[in-house]
Amino acid sequence: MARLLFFGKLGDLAGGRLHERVLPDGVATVDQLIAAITAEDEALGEALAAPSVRFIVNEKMADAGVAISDSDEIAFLPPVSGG
Amino acid sequence: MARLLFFGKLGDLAGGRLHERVLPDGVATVDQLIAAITAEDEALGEALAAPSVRFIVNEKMADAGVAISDSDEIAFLPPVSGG
Amino acid sequence: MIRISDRAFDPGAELTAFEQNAANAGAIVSFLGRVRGKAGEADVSSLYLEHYAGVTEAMIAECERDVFARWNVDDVLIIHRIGNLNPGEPIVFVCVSAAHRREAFEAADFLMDYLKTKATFWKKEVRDDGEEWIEPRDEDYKDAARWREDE
Amino acid sequence: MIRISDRAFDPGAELTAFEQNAANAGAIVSFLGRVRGKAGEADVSSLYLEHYAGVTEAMIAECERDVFARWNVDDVLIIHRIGNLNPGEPIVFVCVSAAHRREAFEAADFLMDYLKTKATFWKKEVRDDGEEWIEPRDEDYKDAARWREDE
Repeated sequence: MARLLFFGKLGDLAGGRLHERVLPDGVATVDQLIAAITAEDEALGEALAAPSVRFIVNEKMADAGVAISDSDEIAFLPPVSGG
Repeated sequence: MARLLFFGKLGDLAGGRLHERVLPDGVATVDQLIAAITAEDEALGEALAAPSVRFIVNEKMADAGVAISDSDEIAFLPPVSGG
Repeated sequence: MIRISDRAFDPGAELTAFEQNAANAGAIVSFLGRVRGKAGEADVSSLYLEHYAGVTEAMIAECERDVFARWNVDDVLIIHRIGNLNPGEPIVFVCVSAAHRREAFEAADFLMDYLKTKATFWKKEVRDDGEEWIEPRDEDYKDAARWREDE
Repeated sequence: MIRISDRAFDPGAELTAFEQNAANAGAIVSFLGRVRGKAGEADVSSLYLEHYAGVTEAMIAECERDVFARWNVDDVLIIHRIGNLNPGEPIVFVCVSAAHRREAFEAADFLMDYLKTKATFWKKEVRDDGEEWIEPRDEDYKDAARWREDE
């Protein structure tokens, strides 16, 4: 199963930071994952598609076109606010 | 008596930070005091005349032409080095 | 050293320990950031902070390596809180030791800009007028951009 | 607050006390300057510091008023040693609290430039190759000049 991580306000919208799930059929990129999530939950999907959201796949910064599979950890990061 | 204060390396040259003394006859300004000291102790006088030495008379910054008398505190300040 | 923890810390004690380890440094700059009790007109009752465990630490470690490459500094300490915090509590503490003060000041300033605008922390304010996930202020982005122009 | 003293102090404890008094400030920057054990190739065995009692305090108080006029800072602490100091001992400790970090950083940096180039302290290094009254480095004067250009 893929590990999906949602931080900050995205975690609130997703109802939890960590979701372990099988990627939906036909989902092979982050972009496609966001589209599939939007079909399930429009508010969350739109928040994930915001230009300010960044992606980390297997602990590396990634763009929306990067290939993903059920063995990956995919993290969605809204604008940060440390310090 | 005037209170003469010599700080830093000037104190070493003067053999002490505080000298209480009657101003020599004819000494009415800082410039004249330096000239009188030079006549007594050339090394100290030359050090006091260096352009980097500043004067404080009665706790206020002063220039070499300022009037002084036996009731004054006259301080000679070489370049500072705090911190 | 980097320490991210959900436990409160004592900045004075941390400075003492850092100072003792940095025996030869002439200059030590520290920055302490604390939870403010006010956000505009609203009262802040608490702050909740989360991070991406493992990834956040690795990214800060890379920033720390940048600092050592860019400035002649001896040692760096970064402590950052996560979890629930009350107003007045320390959130972040950065210490930098160096032979001379300019380097220590600049490196501490740079690290704080990184932590404010790039480190992967997320912070939610719980206020009397509601909850809000905070984003950096425009001023924070401007501060962080100073270092790019320098290069 | 300004404290010039011939007694050793503990920077960590001073930061703790300062922090507790500055309950509402979000940002606290501190600078600690210590006696270095080396001056170039020579070993420093001790440092002797003197000041112009009364006058030095009054001039620093004026600088402190400038800081409050120029930056939006909450509180300032300046501790400066005089007398005989050993390598590693704290000489100077400056703390500034403010709502935001930029002001705290700038004010601390400004105060240190003042203390290094304008405050009336004199410092003699006692080294294995002799004694020397120290003067500011060119770099110190350059640092101090930054604030003039700003105005």
